[in-house]
Amino acid sequence: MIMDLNVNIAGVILKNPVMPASGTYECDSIHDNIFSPDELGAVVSKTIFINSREGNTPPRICETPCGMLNSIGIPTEGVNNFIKDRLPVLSGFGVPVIISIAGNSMEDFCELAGIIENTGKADLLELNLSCPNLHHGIEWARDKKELYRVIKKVKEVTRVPVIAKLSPSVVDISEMSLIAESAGADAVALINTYKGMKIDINKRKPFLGNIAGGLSGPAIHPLAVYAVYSSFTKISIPIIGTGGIASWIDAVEMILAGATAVGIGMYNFVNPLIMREVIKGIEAYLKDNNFAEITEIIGIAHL
Amino acid sequence: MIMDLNVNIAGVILKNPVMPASGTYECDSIHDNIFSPDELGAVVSKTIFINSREGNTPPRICETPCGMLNSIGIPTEGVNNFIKDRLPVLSGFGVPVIISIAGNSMEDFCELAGIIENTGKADLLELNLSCPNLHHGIEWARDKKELYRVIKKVKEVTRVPVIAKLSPSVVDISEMSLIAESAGADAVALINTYKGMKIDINKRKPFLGNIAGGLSGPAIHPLAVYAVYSSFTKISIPIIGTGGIASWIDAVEMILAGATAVGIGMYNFVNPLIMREVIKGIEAYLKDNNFAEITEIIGIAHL
Amino acid sequence: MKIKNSLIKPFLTEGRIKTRKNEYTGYLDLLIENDKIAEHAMPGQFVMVRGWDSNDPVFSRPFDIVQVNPAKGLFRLIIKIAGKGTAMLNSLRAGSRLLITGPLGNPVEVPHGEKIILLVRGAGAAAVVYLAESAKKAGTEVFTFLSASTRNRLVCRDYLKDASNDINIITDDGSDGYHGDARDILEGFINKSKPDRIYTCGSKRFARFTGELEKKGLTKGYVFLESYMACGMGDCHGCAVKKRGSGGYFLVCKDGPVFPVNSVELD
Amino acid sequence: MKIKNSLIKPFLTEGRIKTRKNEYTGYLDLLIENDKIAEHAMPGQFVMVRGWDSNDPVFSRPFDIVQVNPAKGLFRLIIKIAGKGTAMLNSLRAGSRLLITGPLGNPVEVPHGEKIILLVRGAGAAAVVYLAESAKKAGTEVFTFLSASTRNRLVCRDYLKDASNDINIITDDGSDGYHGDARDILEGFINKSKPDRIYTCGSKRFARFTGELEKKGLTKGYVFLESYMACGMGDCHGCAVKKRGSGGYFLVCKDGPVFPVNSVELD
Ligand SMILES: Cc1cc2nc3c(=O)[nH]c(=O)nc-3n(C[C@H](O)[C@H](O)[C@H](O)COP(=O)(O)OP(=O)(O)OC[C@H]3O[C@@H](n4cnc5c(N)ncnc54)[C@H](O)[C@@H]3O)c2cc1C
Ligand SMILES: Cc1cc2nc3c(=O)[nH]c(=O)nc-3n(C[C@H](O)[C@H](O)[C@H](O)COP(=O)(O)OP(=O)(O)OC[C@H]3O[C@@H](n4cnc5c(N)ncnc54)[C@H](O)[C@@H]3O)c2cc1C
Ligand SMILES: Cc1cc2nc3c(=O)[nH]c(=O)nc-3n(C[C@H](O)[C@H](O)[C@H](O)COP(=O)(O)O)c2cc1C
Ligand SMILES: Cc1cc2nc3c(=O)[nH]c(=O)nc-3n(C[C@H](O)[C@H](O)[C@H](O)COP(=O)(O)O)c2cc1C
Ligand code: FES
Ligand code: FES
Repeated sequence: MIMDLNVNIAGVILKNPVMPASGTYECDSIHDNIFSPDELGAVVSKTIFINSREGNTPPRICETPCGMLNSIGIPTEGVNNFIKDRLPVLSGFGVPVIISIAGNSMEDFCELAGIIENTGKADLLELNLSCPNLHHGIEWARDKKELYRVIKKVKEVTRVPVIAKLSPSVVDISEMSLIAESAGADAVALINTYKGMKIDINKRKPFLGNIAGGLSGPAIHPLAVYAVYSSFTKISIPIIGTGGIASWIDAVEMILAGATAVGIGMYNFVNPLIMREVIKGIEAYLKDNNFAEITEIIGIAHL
Repeated sequence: MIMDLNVNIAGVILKNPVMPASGTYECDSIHDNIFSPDELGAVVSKTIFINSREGNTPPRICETPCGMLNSIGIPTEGVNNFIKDRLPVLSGFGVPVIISIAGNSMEDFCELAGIIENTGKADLLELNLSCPNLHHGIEWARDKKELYRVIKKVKEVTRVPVIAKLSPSVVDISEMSLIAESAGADAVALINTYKGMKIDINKRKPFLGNIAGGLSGPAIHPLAVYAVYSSFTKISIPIIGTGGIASWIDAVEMILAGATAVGIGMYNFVNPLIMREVIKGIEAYLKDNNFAEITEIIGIAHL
Repeated sequence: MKIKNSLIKPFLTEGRIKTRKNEYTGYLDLLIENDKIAEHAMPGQFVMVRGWDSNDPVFSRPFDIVQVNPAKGLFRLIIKIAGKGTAMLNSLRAGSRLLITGPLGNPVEVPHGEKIILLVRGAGAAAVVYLAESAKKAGTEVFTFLSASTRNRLVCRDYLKDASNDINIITDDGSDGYHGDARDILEGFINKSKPDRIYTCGSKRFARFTGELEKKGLTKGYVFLESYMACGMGDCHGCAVKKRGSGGYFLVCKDGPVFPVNSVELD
Repeated sequence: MKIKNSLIKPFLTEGRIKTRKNEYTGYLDLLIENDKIAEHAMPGQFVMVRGWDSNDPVFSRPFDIVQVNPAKGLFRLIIKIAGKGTAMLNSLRAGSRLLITGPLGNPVEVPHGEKIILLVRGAGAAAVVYLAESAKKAGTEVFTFLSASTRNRLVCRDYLKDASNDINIITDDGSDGYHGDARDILEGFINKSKPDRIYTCGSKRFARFTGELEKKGLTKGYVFLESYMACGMGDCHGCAVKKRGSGGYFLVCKDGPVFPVNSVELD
């Protein structure tokens, strides 16, 4: 029996629910001997800005208990170079392409959305409204009015379906999911990183060059599952569950909680084969538990 | 050279900055062969309510990557039995006693504060405004107005200095610390647990009897350090830094970030000697780095 | 062996693995050097153990004390390889160090000059070996019913054989002993032999059955309970189990781990 | 040994510890069985290694490939016990399995028929052994300056001795070789011998010194850089090091780990 792993995000069919989380997997040929992105449900770009950016001062990463802090600060070549150099690579795998964008203003988001739409190569647009390492990075997803307005505006200027990537650093993320939906978002991605820091006790200074960073990895998995679980009953658009997935079991938890698809972030660094293992593991789980389609299990932990 | 580990929380002198986090250490004689609470900077009661409570349906705990979820739900014998049976034990160690209280209403908090004050045995009162496992547990610390009002009210009815224990599940905890200070709190305890959950993939149901629980342990340490660091510059009352401390290094990080004292929670379960190890470790750190007093290092990661 | 009766507070103590063997499929048999546990542990008690520095897994794992040898400062654990923590323990070689908290929990009162039944399955067998040995020495007749899915999962078989007056083997697949369910042969035996007490561990079905026997007035029943544990000492309130009838909770670590079978809710 | 020149993409592959020894205080010398690394790794490249299932520590650790034996499918790592991850590796016995990603990073171009200096300290010595062996075989004269705080931290001493035309030992405490700072004796040597290149690893002072030598027009300089790494493959952008002058960053794993010494900011 062949399991049906197809999922539908805003009309785009993913052959399986597994994709990288933005900014954690370059889809470069360096992985050729390990894993090919054409096995994925979708490929996801790192977040693109209009102009190029260098990223933050090192050290940019540090290990924490079952997780990591990053203050990468989204280095990017800018949208034009991205379209020229990277987009052809991403769209060469024959799987849906999700382009993540961010900006310093509402206008930036709209302009980028337009530019990306014109390439005709983006199946889905992800709005990164929740990066804790940017000057005005996380504020979009923390302020109800701003969140509503930026999504609404972007939806007005583009027909590419929009995923709103939200921040857990709010009072109740399920309310923010609802606002995203009511503003017209076609899906939400839950969650981005939590702001955290490490201090070097010998230097008596923050360890990261940028003082604080975003926490991700297995440590936050129970928080991401709850974010998905609590949003699932409030909204009817699909959820891309992201946060701390380190095994197929973690991914199945996310789907049972209500995720239609899952994003895998830092664990790509730990185990470059993790995305394949998750795809295979989900398939085996469906088989072992007599489900024919993955859609049968989305959110059933609520029943 | 003998290091001076004394710290001052609202006029109460602690001989060292180490205390248990509320609800994680019973100060029972069962520890007699391991560790005695009289070595601590202070003892802290679990949270007390006016009436007795059973606690939540099991399972109440589960392990997560470098952490745990708990949905204990604060079982308590009620304040009268507490005063009769437990308080004499807590005040028998010759170290300051911190009593943690919570209630379902503003009136409960005030009534409890009065009852506790009348015993004459509480050096500090901790308001648990942030338990994610109670019906109206975390809301106090999530709503700016409620937070202000409850602290203000309690301060009106008691002269025992008040610690406000806050929740990280807010947009910006440093703002909440500031509100607590402006309402009259004498100190803040940062942080309580994060709401999270685990799903049993075989039963396809939430693992915990109460569906969700609070995440604590090493996993959240970088988040707790950041909460302390970001609050330190905004307020001038002392901070009790709590969250994921599993070694003296973690405790020193907290103090460098701005904590005057540290609370140790779940790691008491993992290593029943952790509090002594932290006290000794801090002492050795001061010595090795030529500090005479612990107060010299509070918050110096900001410089 | 002397029957102990003074309860000591738990220690936080280091142990060394003396020998390790994997005699039964998926089980580890550890003989551990540690004077304190060997000297003070009583039947029904357990230890919390870790053998790693890492915080993943973070909790120590609880295991029943299977046998003690105070003279040599040794005690035994039988560990079912269930997940991450037990797999870590299984990867350790002789000579490795363990961090141990214990002895924990309340000892079971050892019956003197009575007739008792032990009804156990799988890893549950580990819980009653020490009780069997002590009871037999106290002049009690011990009848053991040891059940497992198949022959090579009959853990503690030899230990229990030595410690019982008679042992009955039951397997689901008939690969050894009685082919079927222990309960089939037990009720007849009880009607005939009229035991004073029955102790059960390792199966919810057996626990409920034991509760029924007691309700029928056939014998007193006791159950060794397990629960997720963080501290093992009453600090976390995590290991709660619902009291029968009256409401409220017992803590398995502090009030148990052995309970009169009809005092708790067996779900 | 043939000098390789075709760069292969990294593998995710399992290795087995063939032998382990702790010859120098605080260092572990691991000989690992793995065909792929042994066959394809080139001088200057590294591997990311883990030897535990746990997620604490979560990242694999990067180590330079010290020696390879393609015929026997073996390669060597020299590991300084620095913290949790390296302590875990140190606790593993021969026969244990490792998860390895590699070979990673860009090979250094092996100089043919030149004269080169290797200026290394502590664990930094591990980085240049393979280069020394390859260069010597390519007819290059190799002069090594090996520095350490004290005698029993002169790691790779024998490997480097075999692979160099001449080796100079320098210790801070004078317990072996020259008593003092390698830089004292090096400038004179360079003025005299006029080497084509100098490679340095393991000391920021040495790196800055090497930069100065190049600026003075005395020789070309190269530095083996280290950085916190999560992925080792250019995915995380965590291992950034500032470019000199022009602004922007290199990634140590993808653009390095060996850099022309004056192309990067040495803080
Ligand atoms: C008082 C007491 C005494 C005990 N005595 C003994 C004894 O003597 N001998 C003995 O063998 N045992 C005994 N036990 C039980 C023993 O403590 C446990 O078997 C042990 O703690 C398991 O640890 P682990 O790390 O190996 O398994 P865990 O890592 O805790 O995992 C258990 C299982 O959960 C699964 N799992 C993980 N995530 C999920 C998910 N999302 N959904 C569903 N499943 C999931 C894992 O795959 C694994 O199979 C005792 C317990 C108690 C309380
Ligand atoms: C390309 C490359 C090649 C390398 N090659 C080699 C090689 O060949 N050989 C070699 O030995 N090394 C090499 N290294 C370095 C090696 O990777 C590191 O030494 C190793 O990763 C250390 O891991 P660890 O887990 O042991 O230490 P970590 O756990 O990472 O700890 C490092 C130190 O930090 C301390 N620490 C923890 N918390 C704090 C705090 N809050 N404040 C201050 N200090 C703290 C710890 O106590 C410890 O001493 C290389 C590195 C790179 C990038
Ligand atoms: C190194 C690193 C870089 C990241 N870059 C981005 C980014 O460019 N855009 C974005 O939306 N999220 C970014 N994230 C967040 C991840 O996409 C993801 O939401 C988060 O890490 C939680 O998932 P995880 O726990 O699986 O890593 C980054 C995370 C890491 C660790
Ligand atoms: C089992 C358990 C019970 C707790 N009970 C209480 C409580 O009664 N009152 C309270 O204010 N906090 C309670 N907490 C929260 C802790 O006091 C602490 O704020 C939190 O666990 C973070 O610290 P840690 O990471 O060191 O555990 C409890 C935490 C745990 C794990
Ligand atoms: S395990 Fe903590 S109270 Fe029982
Ligand atoms: S270590 Fe990830 S980019 Fe270099």
